[in-house]
Amino acid sequence: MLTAQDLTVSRGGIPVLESLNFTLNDGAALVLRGPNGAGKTTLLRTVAGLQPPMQGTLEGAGERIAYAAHADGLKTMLTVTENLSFWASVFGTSGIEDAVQAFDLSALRDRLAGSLSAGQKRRLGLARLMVTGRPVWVLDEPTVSLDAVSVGLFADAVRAHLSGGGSALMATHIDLGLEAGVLDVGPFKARPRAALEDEAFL
Amino acid sequence: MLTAQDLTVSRGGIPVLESLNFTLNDGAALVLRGPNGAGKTTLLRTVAGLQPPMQGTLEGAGERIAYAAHADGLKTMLTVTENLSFWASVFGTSGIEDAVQAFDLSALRDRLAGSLSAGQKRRLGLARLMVTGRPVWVLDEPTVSLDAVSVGLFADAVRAHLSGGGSALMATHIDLGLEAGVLDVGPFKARPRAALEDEAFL
Amino acid sequence: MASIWEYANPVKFVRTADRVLPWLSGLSLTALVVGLVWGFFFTPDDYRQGATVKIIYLHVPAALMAINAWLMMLVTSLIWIVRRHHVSALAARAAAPVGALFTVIALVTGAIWGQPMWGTWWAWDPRLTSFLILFLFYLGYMALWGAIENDDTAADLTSILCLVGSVFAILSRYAVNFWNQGLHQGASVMRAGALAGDTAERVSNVYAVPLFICMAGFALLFLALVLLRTQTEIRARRMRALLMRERMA
Amino acid sequence: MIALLLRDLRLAVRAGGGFGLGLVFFLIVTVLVPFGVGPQTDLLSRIAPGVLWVGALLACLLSLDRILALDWEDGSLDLLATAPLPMEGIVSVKALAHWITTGLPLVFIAPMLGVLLSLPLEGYVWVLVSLLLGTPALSVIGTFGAALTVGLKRGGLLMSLLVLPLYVPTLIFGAEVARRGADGLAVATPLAMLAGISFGVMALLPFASAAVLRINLR
Amino acid sequence: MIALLLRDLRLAVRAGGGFGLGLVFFLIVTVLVPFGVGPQTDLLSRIAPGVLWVGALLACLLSLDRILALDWEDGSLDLLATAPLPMEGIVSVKALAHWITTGLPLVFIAPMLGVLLSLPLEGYVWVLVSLLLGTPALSVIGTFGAALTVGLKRGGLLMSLLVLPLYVPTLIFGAEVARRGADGLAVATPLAMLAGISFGVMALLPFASAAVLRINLR
Amino acid sequence: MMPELGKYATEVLSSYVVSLVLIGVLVAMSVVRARRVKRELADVEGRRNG
Ligand code: HEM
Ligand SMILES: Nc1ncnc2c1ncn2[C@@H]1O[C@H](COP(=O)(O)OP(=O)(O)OP(=O)(O)O)[C@@H](O)[C@H]1O
Ligand SMILES: Nc1ncnc2c1ncn2[C@@H]1O[C@H](COP(=O)(O)OP(=O)(O)OP(=O)(O)O)[C@@H](O)[C@H]1O
Ligand SMILES: [Mg+2]
Ligand SMILES: [Mg+2]
Repeated sequence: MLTAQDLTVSRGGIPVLESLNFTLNDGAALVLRGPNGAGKTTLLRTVAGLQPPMQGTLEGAGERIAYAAHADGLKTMLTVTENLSFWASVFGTSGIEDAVQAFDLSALRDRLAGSLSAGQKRRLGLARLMVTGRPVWVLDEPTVSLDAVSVGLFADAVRAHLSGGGSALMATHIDLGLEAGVLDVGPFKARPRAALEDEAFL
Repeated sequence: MLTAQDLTVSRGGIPVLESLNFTLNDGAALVLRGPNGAGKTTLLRTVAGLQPPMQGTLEGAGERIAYAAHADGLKTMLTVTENLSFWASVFGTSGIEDAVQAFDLSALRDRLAGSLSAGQKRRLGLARLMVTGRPVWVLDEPTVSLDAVSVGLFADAVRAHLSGGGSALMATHIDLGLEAGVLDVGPFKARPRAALEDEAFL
Repeated sequence: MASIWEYANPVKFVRTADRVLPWLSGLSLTALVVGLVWGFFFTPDDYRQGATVKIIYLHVPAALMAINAWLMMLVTSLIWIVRRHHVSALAARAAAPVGALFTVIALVTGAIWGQPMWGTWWAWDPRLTSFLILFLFYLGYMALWGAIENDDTAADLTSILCLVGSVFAILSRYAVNFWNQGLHQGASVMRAGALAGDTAERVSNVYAVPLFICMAGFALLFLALVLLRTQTEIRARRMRALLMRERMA
Repeated sequence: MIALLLRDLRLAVRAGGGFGLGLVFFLIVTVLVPFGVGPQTDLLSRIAPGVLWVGALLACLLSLDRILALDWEDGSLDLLATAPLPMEGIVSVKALAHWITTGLPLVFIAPMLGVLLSLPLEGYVWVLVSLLLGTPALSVIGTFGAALTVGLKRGGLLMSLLVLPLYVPTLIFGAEVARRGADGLAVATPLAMLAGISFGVMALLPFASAAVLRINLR
Repeated sequence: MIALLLRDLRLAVRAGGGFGLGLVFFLIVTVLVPFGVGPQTDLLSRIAPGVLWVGALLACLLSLDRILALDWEDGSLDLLATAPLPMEGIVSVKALAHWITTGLPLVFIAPMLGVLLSLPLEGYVWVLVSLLLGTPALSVIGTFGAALTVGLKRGGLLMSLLVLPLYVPTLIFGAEVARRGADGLAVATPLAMLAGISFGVMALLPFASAAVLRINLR
Repeated sequence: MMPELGKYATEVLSSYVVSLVLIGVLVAMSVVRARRVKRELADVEGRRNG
């Protein structure tokens, strides 16, 4: 279970979203919505532990999180298999077969990641989630560049992950056809104020 | 008017799409559809003149084209205004005001492009099209990362461009609500054969 | 009479090469064996240089061919740029490692020779230095071929590099000459051929005949190697084209 | 065209833009040499002109991959290629911007670093003149190297290898001018050669660079 | 951890991976120096050990920004940070990979380049020993510099500036060993100091690098 | 019937050995690659025709 209490997240020292409270149960998915620039990416980075929250607490995050960002972290000079195996051994799991199958990458196995099309790259980036073996997926606009079929593959992968007891938190502008809770971040826009570190000077 | 006749496009020396014939009239829009890896990006790059066609002819392209790719070509250390003005003077047009208004960038004017959110960056990238003053827009997945409101802004901008006599050719996986022709590239998948340069060796 | 350009057809070239290669390699082997054995076993020591003079049979032909190989690459590059014959580009590619090898041989034998004659392995003599620069050109040229995936792009870029590089190689030659006058022998081989006078540096007749045979041997070896490697490049390219077609079927 | 020059200059001076990269590298080389070869003044003053030239050349070499690689990575080079600018103009402007942000500062800081290496008094003016004449050639040749390798993922290694032999004539004549100047000898011949190389290269090489860049972009 | 090392080594040897970048740069420096300072053998042989050390150091410095910057740019560093690996391990492995792909080749090619600079015969073994002992320190210190500047867009300039003073002690003792060895003097004291620096730095600096990297990532 | 090389025996012999070895290596590499490519090409063509 992932719980955020009274969370305030900031970017460039300035609070972006504040007083966020949400709970993500095992087996459930939560979709973040909000206009461009609302602060979804900032929130997801905070949950993934890449930046500290400005205020409030996060429970059940840390080592349980697998994060997929705008950038896929693919090495263009490694093949699809090499990219996946690397992450599998970093996360101490074995077997990339499931991931390859789930995202229909078998035909591309020995291609360099750099020579894939935009959507193929994205599929590879998402397949990485499956080899981490982590229960909480944190996803930033996962379906960018994907066609309808691939979006379906992705939705299936998420569903399988949920039914295995995992959970997913994602920001997206499109509808995936998942039974997921929706959190509109709009209302949590932070009041303008100075960065916390600066308050000593006020 | 943009006309493609018996066009074959290739990537990495291999033909991807072949025997394409289409005409794009002034004032009209054409949407390319096709699954990931079908060859939409390759076709658009060819139309934009970034790579030569493998066979066939293109008329009305060249200097009439404004191209927007997956990568926005933004300089992260320049502000929004500076980025736009640069392209305006490269293309010899003046006035970036319309573009700023059309993509709702006024509030972000003096922000560095690097500090924008994904969607804001994309809006800036699209605004660049308006300052080129070129009649044919060639767009590769223009709505990636955009929220519903911004997609609306973009659709309005395209509509205005069309009614001004311009035309647009774009690849996208979502529906923009434009009155546009649709070209499914699926049926034009190239028969397997060697690259033209290699034919001397066969 | 068929035009010479017909040999620019890859298939025809491969067939012709197959026919010529045995003769060429046999000839070059004969010349090399005769020249080197003659030079090594049947020429006297030089009164000044002692037995080291025998190095000349390797050093001079290698040095000559190192330069000639670059010239050949320059010509074939030009042909590729102007007439876009694939064989021409591939021949340039095939010649580069051979030229680089001859450069290395000239450098190494020169360095070994330098130790007894000048008391040092290496000196920044103009001729030595320009050979080092030539070697760098070879390295860069081969590295560029290797770094680019698309064959035709690679051919275009390396041809331009070869042209620009040639201009700069000549410039360097003058620069280096100006920079340091040097220890190295003058080019007396050519004069020796004419048996002109008895200047101190003239390569005497005893050495000249086997030397010329070795030079012929190196030249033939170069030709044979380039032909063989060009043939290989053509076949490799044909294979890639066929495989591509198969993969997509 | 001017817009492109201004943009490049502006980018160079913005935070992280790499203005001063060459300068700092130049500084590093000249500061490290005494640590490496030892502190004897006579030795240092003999090698000073050469070290300054080699340092300047390395500083140029090091900053070459910024000329085109950044624009390639973020896609602006593609967009520039579709813009109504001739390719020859683009590469010339890029070389000019590189020279203004890298070569020119080197020229001005060289005399200061000469002090660290006990450069003889007569040497200062000739070091300055030779660098002023030679650095434009370094930028233009470097742009050719950058254009050759632009498509290749971080072609930095390859570029250095390709550019190195092309730099040799410039270095020899440039250092010769500086060295002869420092020793009080006549400098006319190498100076003429240096100028010849510089202008020749500026007049002709942009065509080669543009051709190469066009091939690489397609 | 081993997977990370293997990946880094594999990436380094793939096309464009930058393996040999340091090597080529080392070659460039040693080849260019004679063109700069002139061809006199006696002068060259006096400065040879110093030039070799400065060259090796510059070659290391130049390849530092590949240690972390590439992984930062494509997002893998973020992903690695969320992976179950200790940060100290990550930076140590990165330093090790850098040494294997840059430092070690330098050590082996140094004697060959010594020939070009007419290094005295007695010098060879000491140049080799001092580089073998010193280059690991250069990699570890460099990783610290890379970690300090990783967030900054092309922090190359800043990194060089930061790392330069940190490199000075290693350079001084390393070059001293090589120089004394070449002159046939006793080398025990500088050798002991060099070894001390190397092992001290390897034992302690990774903790600092990890701390710095953690701060930079958040 | 080895000729008397005097005090320069090492130099002369090592130049001959180094050069011949270098040439041998390149020739061997070229021939091996030529054979391999020829064989592989024959394979591919055989598959196509039969
Ligand atoms: C280490 C590098 C050396 C290089 C790159 C080098 C290069 C060359 C070249 C290019 C030639 C052909 C010149 C021509 O025929 O026009 C040549 C010829 C020759 N070299 Fe060297 N050389 C080197 C060292 C030496 C040394 C150390 C010696 C002996 C002391 C030597 C003795 C000769 C002789 C006798 C010839 C024939 C000159 C003639 O009569 O044409 N070389 N060398
Ligand atoms: N360095 C900075 N200084 C000031 N504001 C910043 C800085 N960096 C980002 N911002 C702002 O923080 C806000 C939150 O950005 P974030 O990337 O989290 O948005 P998002 O919800 O992910 O948007 P999108 O849907 O476009 O990806 C944006 O308005 C952005 O402009
Ligand atoms: N160097 C290469 N060698 C072989 N195939 C390649 C190479 N580069 C790209 N391809 C293939 O060419 C095809 C066309 O790619 P392209 O980027 O045009 O697709 P796309 O329609 O834009 O897909 P997407 O919707 O995912 O962006 C893809 O199948 C891709 O894998
Ligand atoms: Mg976002
Ligand atoms: Mg695409």
